[in-house]
Amino acid sequence: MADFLGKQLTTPLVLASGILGNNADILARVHAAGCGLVTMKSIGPAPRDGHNNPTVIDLGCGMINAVGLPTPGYDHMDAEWQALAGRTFPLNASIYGGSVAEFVQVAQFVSDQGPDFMEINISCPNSEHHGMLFGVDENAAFAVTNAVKKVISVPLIAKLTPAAPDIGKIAKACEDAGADAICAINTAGPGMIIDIEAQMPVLAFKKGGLSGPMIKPVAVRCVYDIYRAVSIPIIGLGGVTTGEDAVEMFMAGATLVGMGSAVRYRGIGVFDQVNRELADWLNSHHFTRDAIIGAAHDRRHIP
Amino acid sequence: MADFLGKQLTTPLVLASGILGNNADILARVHAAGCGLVTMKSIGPAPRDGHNNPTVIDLGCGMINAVGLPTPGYDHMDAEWQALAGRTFPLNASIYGGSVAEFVQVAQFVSDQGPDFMEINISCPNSEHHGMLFGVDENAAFAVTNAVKKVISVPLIAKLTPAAPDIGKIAKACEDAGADAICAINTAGPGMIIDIEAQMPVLAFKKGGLSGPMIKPVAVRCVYDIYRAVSIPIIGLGGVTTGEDAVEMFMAGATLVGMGSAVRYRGIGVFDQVNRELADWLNSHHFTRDAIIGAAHDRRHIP
Amino acid sequence: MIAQHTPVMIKVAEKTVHNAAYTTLFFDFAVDYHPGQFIMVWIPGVDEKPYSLSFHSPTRFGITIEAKGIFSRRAVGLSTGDLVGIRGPFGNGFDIISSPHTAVVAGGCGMAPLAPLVARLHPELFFIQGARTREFILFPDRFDVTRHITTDDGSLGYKGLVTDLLAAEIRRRNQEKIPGFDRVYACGPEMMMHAVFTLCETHGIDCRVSLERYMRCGFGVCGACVCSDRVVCKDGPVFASEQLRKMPDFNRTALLKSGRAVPVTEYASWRCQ
Amino acid sequence: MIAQHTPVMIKVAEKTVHNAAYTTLFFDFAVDYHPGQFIMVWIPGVDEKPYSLSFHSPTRFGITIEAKGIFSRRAVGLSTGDLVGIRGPFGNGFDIISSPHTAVVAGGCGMAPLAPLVARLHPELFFIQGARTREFILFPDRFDVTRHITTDDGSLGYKGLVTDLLAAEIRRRNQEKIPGFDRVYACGPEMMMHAVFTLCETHGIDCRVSLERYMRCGFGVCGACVCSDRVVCKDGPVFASEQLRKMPDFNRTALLKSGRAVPVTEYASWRCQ
Ligand SMILES: Cc1cc2nc3c(=O)[nH]c(=O)nc-3n(C[C@H](O)[C@H](O)[C@H](O)COP(=O)(O)OP(=O)(O)OC[C@H]3O[C@@H](n4cnc5c(N)ncnc54)[C@H](O)[C@@H]3O)c2cc1C
Ligand SMILES: Cc1cc2nc3c(=O)[nH]c(=O)nc-3n(C[C@H](O)[C@H](O)[C@H](O)COP(=O)(O)OP(=O)(O)OC[C@H]3O[C@@H](n4cnc5c(N)ncnc54)[C@H](O)[C@@H]3O)c2cc1C
Ligand SMILES: Cc1cc2nc3c(=O)[nH]c(=O)nc-3n(C[C@H](O)[C@H](O)[C@H](O)COP(=O)(O)O)c2cc1C
Ligand SMILES: Cc1cc2nc3c(=O)[nH]c(=O)nc-3n(C[C@H](O)[C@H](O)[C@H](O)COP(=O)(O)O)c2cc1C
Ligand code: FES
Ligand code: FES
Repeated sequence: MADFLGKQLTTPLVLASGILGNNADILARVHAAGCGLVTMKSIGPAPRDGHNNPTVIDLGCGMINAVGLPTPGYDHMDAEWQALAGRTFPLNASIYGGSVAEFVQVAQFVSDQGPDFMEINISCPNSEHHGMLFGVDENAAFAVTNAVKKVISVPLIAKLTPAAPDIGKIAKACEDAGADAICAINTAGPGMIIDIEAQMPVLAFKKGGLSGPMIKPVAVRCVYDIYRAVSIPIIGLGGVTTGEDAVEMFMAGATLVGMGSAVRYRGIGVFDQVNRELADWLNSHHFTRDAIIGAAHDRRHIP
Repeated sequence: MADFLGKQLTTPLVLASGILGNNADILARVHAAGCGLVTMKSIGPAPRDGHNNPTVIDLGCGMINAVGLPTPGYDHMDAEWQALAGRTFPLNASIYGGSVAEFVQVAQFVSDQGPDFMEINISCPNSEHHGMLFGVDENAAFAVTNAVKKVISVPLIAKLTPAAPDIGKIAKACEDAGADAICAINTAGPGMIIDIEAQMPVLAFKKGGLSGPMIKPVAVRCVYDIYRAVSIPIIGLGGVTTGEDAVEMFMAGATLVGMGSAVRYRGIGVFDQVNRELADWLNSHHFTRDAIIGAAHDRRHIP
Repeated sequence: MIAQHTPVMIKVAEKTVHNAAYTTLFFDFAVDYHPGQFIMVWIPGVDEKPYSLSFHSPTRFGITIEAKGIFSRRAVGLSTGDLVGIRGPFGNGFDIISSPHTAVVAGGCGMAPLAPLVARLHPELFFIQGARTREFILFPDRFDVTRHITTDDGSLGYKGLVTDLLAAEIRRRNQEKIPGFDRVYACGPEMMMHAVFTLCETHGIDCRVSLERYMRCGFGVCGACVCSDRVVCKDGPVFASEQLRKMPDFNRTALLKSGRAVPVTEYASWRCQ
Repeated sequence: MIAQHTPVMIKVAEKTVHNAAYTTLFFDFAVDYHPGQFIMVWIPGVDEKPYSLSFHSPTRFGITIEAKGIFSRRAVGLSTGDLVGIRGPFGNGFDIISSPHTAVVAGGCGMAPLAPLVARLHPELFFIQGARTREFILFPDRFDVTRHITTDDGSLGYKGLVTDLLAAEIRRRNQEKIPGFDRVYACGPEMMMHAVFTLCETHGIDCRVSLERYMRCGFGVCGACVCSDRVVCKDGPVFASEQLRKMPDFNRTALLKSGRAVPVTEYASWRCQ
């Protein structure tokens, strides 16, 4: 069990937003597979198809994607909200908007659907118009977090982008604005891959966000910086695929560890596998999870 | 042969700064191994040891480094300048400083040593005090480029960091300030790797810049953005290890292609190998190098 | 080979136009494939969509496309020598049993993924193929097995539904005490596959159907293709009766490109009828 | 194994203090190694430096450290059970020839990398070992081959330089028409190795010496360790006569941590004399 903002989670693992979370049944399945907290695909203010394919490409040591924030729109999901009302697992509802007003509009409605947590995606690097603005600017981050916090009745998680010049400052701004936790990181980059035979970018949107193993060093650095800047809990996310990766995230300062791309590399079973690997590592080292959170910031163990 | 700012280079390949370039003999060897333009390790205003080890770690799909800009100091390299005076290859002298004044001081002196080109490293993400400032801010980038341009008598190359919120804008500022070419990218991130047994960051400096294959998508995206923003030539650098990678960089908009970490993965022979692979690809496709520069921006070839 | 990462660009080697609607594109490329699996096909500058392999040999494969929308029209308009990018193969195909007592039910271009399967089943299989009209009978003379054909307009074979013939055959085998079907394989409009599934359920016959949903990644990450708690691109596209029983969204709900859940009829209004 | 990437943390299994200056640390860890290769040793929170393997078996290896500066003092101060991180092995080692006519010349802790080599050479090798005083003779009874010992103070063996004995033996073999040396291997202070090299040149003997430079990456990228146009960590640390002839920086120039080129005497003032 893991305590997170007062809720008891079966495991300290979190399903990243935009991975599988498109309906209640699959979220239930991921939870049953050992994921303590499941996050919905980010919900936006109006129906949106997102970009044409190719949208998600595996690069081997990670993935690049430009899905383009497709969404039915918060008010076109009645059946979904109904199904989720009867859920037996903790739910994190991710939302986004193109303006503070849109964020507030979506947040208010979604909060009323009774998720256990709400995550504001103020960091999507894939879409030209949505989100980016907020995550790289302290004032914008403060403004949207503050406005959303005022209209919701569930704990608020701010999801940050590694594109921020100083992610610690952004995290602090969110904390000051009332965020109850930080989730880091969203995709890195953006990057581009060009097919030399087609002589054009592979992604229809040309640029895409990077995820998976190749961004783990960036994610660990971000969590490390955020841990020094805030006192609220952190969901460490980015490139984690093994129990040892999770240990690294905890040592950087994460309270919970998220996974997304890992599902590509080890399947949905990755949650149970990582739980087992994590438990084995902790047992063999006679550590508790709490004991290693932020350990990399501590100097006592130096010879 | 490749023409670059009026000079004839034996090949379109460039040795990245900070890779091997610590003395005249090794620069000559790299040139003889098929590298058209070799770049010296960045030279700073005063003697500096850089960080303690570990400073450079191979992650498999790339490297992380925090060397910390070690330098003898521009005015403690007499023997080196002497040896380079008798060189038989084109030389790119990379410099850095902690202020515009320091950049100018170093630039003036180094320009008098007669390198073929001068590269200003306004982008090092490894060191707390040097460079960073300039590469992420348009005004700072303009100021340092403009000031250096005024005091040197050789073509000026501005080396940019992918950390810039909009690298196209930075490149444009450098072009407006008088830069004759752009080199992109410097290391990405920064990142951090934590050893979970030691419970601390592996790098003595904790954070380090990422290079090698895992940053290629970021480098390609940056070169693509810069190509749209400026009309001066671009040295495309970042994660290139094969002839096909080089083709991708050319299609993104590069005039020359640089390599650094590739030396780790394929040895110094990588330059000859990439030249051969590049030639083979161009021949089998009946293309000239000039014909594919920026091809990914062109829509004519769409079915 | 297996192209799980960036698309592999290959040339159209040959093109066969079957009729106004169906065209097969051939590629001289070796893919490691099992009947029922699909590949993502990228036409640079257009889009990328999933297609089942309808032909497969060690050195060549083919996909059969029904022209209907933006992408499929562009696809059937491709000429030999044109480059397309492929990723895959992805998903789980049909499990092949050696029993002589199997039935294959194909509707419209649902014949495409079933063709390579038929070639590997016991020749005594009972083969039902349905289409709108006689022109739309795909691969009419591809293998020499007796076909039981149905058309909506009766222009060829029986006028009616494939399930009518399947039901009749099941009944006959019961009455004449001939061993019943050990397995029924079906691909076609989801409504048809569901009818086959339901029929099999009432007679305790294990069946396999190949579902279709809008896809993006093709490898089980983005969630675009979920059907109940299954990921069609990775857990499927072929599902077994045991699984289908636990999938209320089967023949009921599918997600549009936006992720919006709609009735399958609305979503699938556009394929293989 | 080979730890080319992030450091592998392993425990000090055993520790042997040879004398005031030299200590050997043993690790129960299998490394894929060739005599002359080195590993990067990381003491978390302190630094990371290159050390040659002085012992090697399929399940265990050892490094012998001369305490002198910040890092080496910390290293000899480690206790069994302490964790250190290792990367490697890196570099090219000594090529081993089967001839009985070889000489090995060790100076101070230059004995360390030579020890695993001696164990693999023909037992008739001519073995010269030099040190400041008798206490500093490393591994005095490690293998049973006749040693020709020299000390600076004459406290053991011949009082003088290792090259005196090597020169004498070369002369003797010439005079007594005994086959001369096919190969001379040397490790120790660079000045000593250069003297051995020069002596061998005058007699046309092919030799191998192991150079040392300040190192960072250990795998030929950062350039910290360049000596003329050679990268010591990757092209070396062991170099052959043919190569040494083309390296003017041999026994002349080395780079400090800052990259500043200084006379080897200034740089190497600190190791193995
Ligand atoms: C596993 C798998 C295998 C397949 N195998 C084949 C095959 O072998 N042969 C074959 O012809 N096709 C196959 N398909 C279907 C194919 O991928 C395309 O969907 C089909 O060709 C139509 O694409 P299109 O772009 O031409 O039509 P579109 O232009 O995409 O659409 C045609 C019509 O469908 C509707 N539509 C399109 N996209 C969506 C959407 N996302 N949500 C809701 N409605 C939509 C539109 O309203 C439009 O009117 C397969 C699909 C899957 C998932
Ligand atoms: C391939 C290779 C193999 C080696 N094998 C062994 C071995 O088997 N055993 C062994 O004992 N050592 C070995 N060394 C040397 C070892 O790596 C250390 O350099 C040595 O232990 C001294 O390190 P230290 O930190 O204790 O000394 P430091 O504190 O680094 O320095 C001690 C003295 O050396 C000088 N110094 C230190 N660093 C520098 C520098 N970068 N530039 C100039 N002067 C400097 C300082 O002035 C100081 O007074 C090897 C080196 C190489 C390159
Ligand atoms: C296909 C895909 C879609 C994503 N969609 C979203 C999204 O809608 N909202 C969001 O906040 N993050 C989204 N992300 C980012 C992930 O939630 C996560 O932050 C990122 O992938 C890093 O984690 P990972 O390396 O474990 O995948 C998406 C990532 C991928 C790969
Ligand atoms: C060990 C190391 C040292 C570097 N030092 C410098 C430097 O001094 N100046 C500089 O401009 N870039 C420096 N770089 C960045 C490289 O020049 C290059 O921009 C980066 O590594 C990306 O190219 P690559 O992926 O081909 O290595 C260094 C990179 C590495 C790996
Ligand atoms: S298409 Fe992405 S999960 Fe199926
Ligand atoms: S130590 Fe980096 S090149 Fe030798």
